[in-house]
Amino acid sequence: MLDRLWSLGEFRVQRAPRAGLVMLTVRDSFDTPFHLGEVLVSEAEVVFDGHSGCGTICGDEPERALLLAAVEAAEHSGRAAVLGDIGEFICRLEEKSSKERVRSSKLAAATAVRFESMKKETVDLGSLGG
Amino acid sequence: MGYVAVKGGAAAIENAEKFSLARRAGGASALLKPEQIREQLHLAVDRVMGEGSLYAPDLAALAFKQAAGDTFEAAFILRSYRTTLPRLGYSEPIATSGMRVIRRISAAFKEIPGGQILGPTPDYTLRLLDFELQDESASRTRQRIRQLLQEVQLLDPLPERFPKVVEMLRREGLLVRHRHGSGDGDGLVDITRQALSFPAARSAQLQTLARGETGGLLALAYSNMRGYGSVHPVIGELRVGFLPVSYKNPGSGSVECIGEIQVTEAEVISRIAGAEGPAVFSLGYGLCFGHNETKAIAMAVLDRAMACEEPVAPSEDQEFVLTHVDGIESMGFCNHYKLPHYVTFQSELDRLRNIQIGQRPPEDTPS
Amino acid sequence: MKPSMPSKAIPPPADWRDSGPPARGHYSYAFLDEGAKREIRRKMLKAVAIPGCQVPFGSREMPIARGWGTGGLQLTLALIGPDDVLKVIDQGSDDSVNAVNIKKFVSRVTGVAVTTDTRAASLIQTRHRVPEEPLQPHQLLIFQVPIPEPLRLVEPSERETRRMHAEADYSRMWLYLYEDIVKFNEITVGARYPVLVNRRHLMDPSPIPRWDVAKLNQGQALCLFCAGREKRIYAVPPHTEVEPLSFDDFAFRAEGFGGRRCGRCGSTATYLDEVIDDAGGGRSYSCSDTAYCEKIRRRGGARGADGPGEGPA
Amino acid sequence: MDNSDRRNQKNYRSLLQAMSRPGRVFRLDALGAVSSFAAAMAIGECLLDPEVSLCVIGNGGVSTLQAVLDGATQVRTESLKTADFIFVCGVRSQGGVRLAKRGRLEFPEEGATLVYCMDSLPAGASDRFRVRLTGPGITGKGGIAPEMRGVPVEEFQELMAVNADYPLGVDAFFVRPNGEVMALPRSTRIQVR
Repeated sequence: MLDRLWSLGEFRVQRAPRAGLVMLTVRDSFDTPFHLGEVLVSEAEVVFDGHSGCGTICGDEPERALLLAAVEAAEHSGRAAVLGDIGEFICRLEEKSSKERVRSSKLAAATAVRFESMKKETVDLGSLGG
Repeated sequence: MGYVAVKGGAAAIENAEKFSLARRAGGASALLKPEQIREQLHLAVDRVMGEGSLYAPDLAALAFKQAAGDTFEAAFILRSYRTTLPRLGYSEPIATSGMRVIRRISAAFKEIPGGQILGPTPDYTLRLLDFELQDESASRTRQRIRQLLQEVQLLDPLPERFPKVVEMLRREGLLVRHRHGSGDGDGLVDITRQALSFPAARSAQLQTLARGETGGLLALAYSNMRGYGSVHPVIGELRVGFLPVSYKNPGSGSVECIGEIQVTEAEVISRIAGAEGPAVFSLGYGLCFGHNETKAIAMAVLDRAMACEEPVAPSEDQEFVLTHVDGIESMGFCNHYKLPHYVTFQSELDRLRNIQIGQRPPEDTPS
Repeated sequence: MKPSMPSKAIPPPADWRDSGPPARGHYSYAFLDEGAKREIRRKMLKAVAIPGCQVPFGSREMPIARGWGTGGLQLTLALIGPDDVLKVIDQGSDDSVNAVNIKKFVSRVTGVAVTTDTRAASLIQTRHRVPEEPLQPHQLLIFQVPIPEPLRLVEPSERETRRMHAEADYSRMWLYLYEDIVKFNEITVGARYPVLVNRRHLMDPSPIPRWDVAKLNQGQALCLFCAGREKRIYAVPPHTEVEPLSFDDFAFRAEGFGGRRCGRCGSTATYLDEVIDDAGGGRSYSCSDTAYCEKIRRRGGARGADGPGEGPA
Repeated sequence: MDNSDRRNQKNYRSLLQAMSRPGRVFRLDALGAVSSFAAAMAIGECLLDPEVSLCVIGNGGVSTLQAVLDGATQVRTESLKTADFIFVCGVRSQGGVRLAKRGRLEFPEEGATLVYCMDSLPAGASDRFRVRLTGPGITGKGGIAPEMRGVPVEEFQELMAVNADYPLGVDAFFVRPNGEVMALPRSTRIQVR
């Protein structure tokens, strides 16, 4: 995939892919932000037709970081068409991961506990007492 | 290959390393591949990531293999690898309400809007050794999984979002609004850049607990649950799922989702906090990498315990808890006693012998 | 600027390939990134400016276990440059297992020269000992420290000990020593003997024997202390007063060896290790500072009580 | 090790020697000392980054020095009262020192670091012999006179006042374009005759 892009001769690696850390900031249930910990990411920078693109992706994925950077650079330059079927490739990737998500969601759905509950009516939580 | 007589420790160190290599990989069994560990020992990998405070499943699996299964050692290896990587930036603050849930239960109500979702849990199995696993047949296991997938095919997937139980309680005015008893001003502290000082800000407390060692957190929380402390916890909600990581692209500046991380979140409700003010429930919060429910619950109980105005038990003393739950620090210091101490011991001998002699030897040695 | 159109004939090499995956096992000079070095350097300057005061710092995790010298190591890595010569000792010995381990790591990430000769070293990282030979002004002595807080002996809470330092309220430490004397007619503190620096800050000299404590007073070289696990840096500049706590009627006493000699070099003026020879309990003694002992032995051994100066000054 | 890291390492060792031997002059590799701020830049690149804050005061060249330091180190800019580092153009702080933060009793190390960027020509006859320095890092009972020429007695008196209740106080470097540097930590006791 990358070979095909680079064979066009207009893509250039601005900064080689490198492993880095992103510190995750999360909000707790009091809405207080805190740092949960760091996630490993791969980051790369590519120049296409004078426009630079930066790609960051979780995990040890130097080539996907390059791909994302190339896509962004191409889009910035307004000549996204040069990406050709890259778009489909990325869509297929996204499709695959979303299918996995649906699959695990259905697996979880199958574990929903079905109580033999009365007719549903709103439960007045306040009535439960302090 | 002859042994070069290397003075002192060098040869011994190398041979010790080779001996542990032989211990790990000298057997007849096939060498473990990290992806086998990542997939089939995923709970160990989650624990190592949490305690190593680095979300990188492949590397955590590699560290677990390198450490021959010692989670302390594996978390330590991950922690020191972190030091070699540049910090590229901070993610945008992520709200956990957007979690893609695969497990979500509450002990506070029989039924909760969105339902009690058991998800992947052995909680209700009988813990009897499953001897079939001794020679588990790949085909039969794959077949059972395929069959399960077919069965669930017709089901609707879970909704995108689930309402939070604590949110419902808060709307009813039953839950404490803000957090009291936390550190001096609640600035966002990063304990990888600033040493802890006490009282510690809430952000420092949660970050320290999140990277804490599971056993240490459990022991402290358990002491509180058993009576050394006043938290009578009810799990308002326990979630296991995936959080999107949103990160501002350094080039374009637009915020993108660069991946997902699995987390476990526990929200613990417990009896009325302080005496003053309207009677309300108070809340303890726990969040950690991967699927580690024991740790998340222990975190939430300790988070609530440390909010006590007057700490009575160790688990309620913020300084006591936060300085003793880091596995890399505690394991390191515990094992440092293996290092030679003969100079200090010599000094102790000198003191003891003097005391036994009973009287002070004449002024002969230079003061 | 628009890149020039490539010549049609040969497409440029797929340069993304040779950019290669992130280099594994390649570390920046001295392992720490420049940002970490800067923070440690800033905090060291403050520690020197306030002798004996414990300065908190954002301690990094090292490939060496906490409690095994990560503090001393971080100072060495923040200080070291290509023209330094490094000596690393543990219990006074260059060949001690952990000293070898640390030396191997530092030379791997810096390529710096190492030595066992105290005189030849510009940086000396040490655990539990001060070299017997007096140091020179250009040298830096870096101590590995397990517990930086002298008052931890009498007060577990950091918040409380920080207040005691703020108010220079060291009464509980004096009380502790006094109770020792009442109970044992002796101060039982062996190593980590508390000292007062510049007449203001109580300091833990790290677990060096009392034999070495006097060497810190009005020394020639800058002494730097770092506890990695506890995340504290502190310092004793040269020509600075370092007074072990003692009572007028109960002077501070170094360890005594009852006139025994080192089995290898014959010195009676160096700190000795007691080695149990056989099951019967026979004892022999040898210098803890092995490199210095070797130096005396090669010079034909110590005659009588001579040594680097009659015992610790 | 690239050469800017190498220079920072070497310069840091001189700063550390200077701080542990107050009143003595040491030398920085001040990259050819062309501009009058070369030595100040050398200290800036060695110690400043986004984790600390800077405030530049003094007469003349303040904005240029501020811009140059910002550009090279991405240091944060803050007011005189809260800045971790205070660079002084010239050698008179006109009382600015008194506003600098001196740290808290529990955390005295939070006190500011001052860097006096002196110009090359010593201002008038040096009255450094009226000043006597004693304390940690200084040999001899009677102490020494500061080796750096051209520091007015009034500035010593300012530092004396600010560092009166040790361990609260500030720590100062005096630096010349040719790379000469002298330190005056708060632990130094200053007497003026």
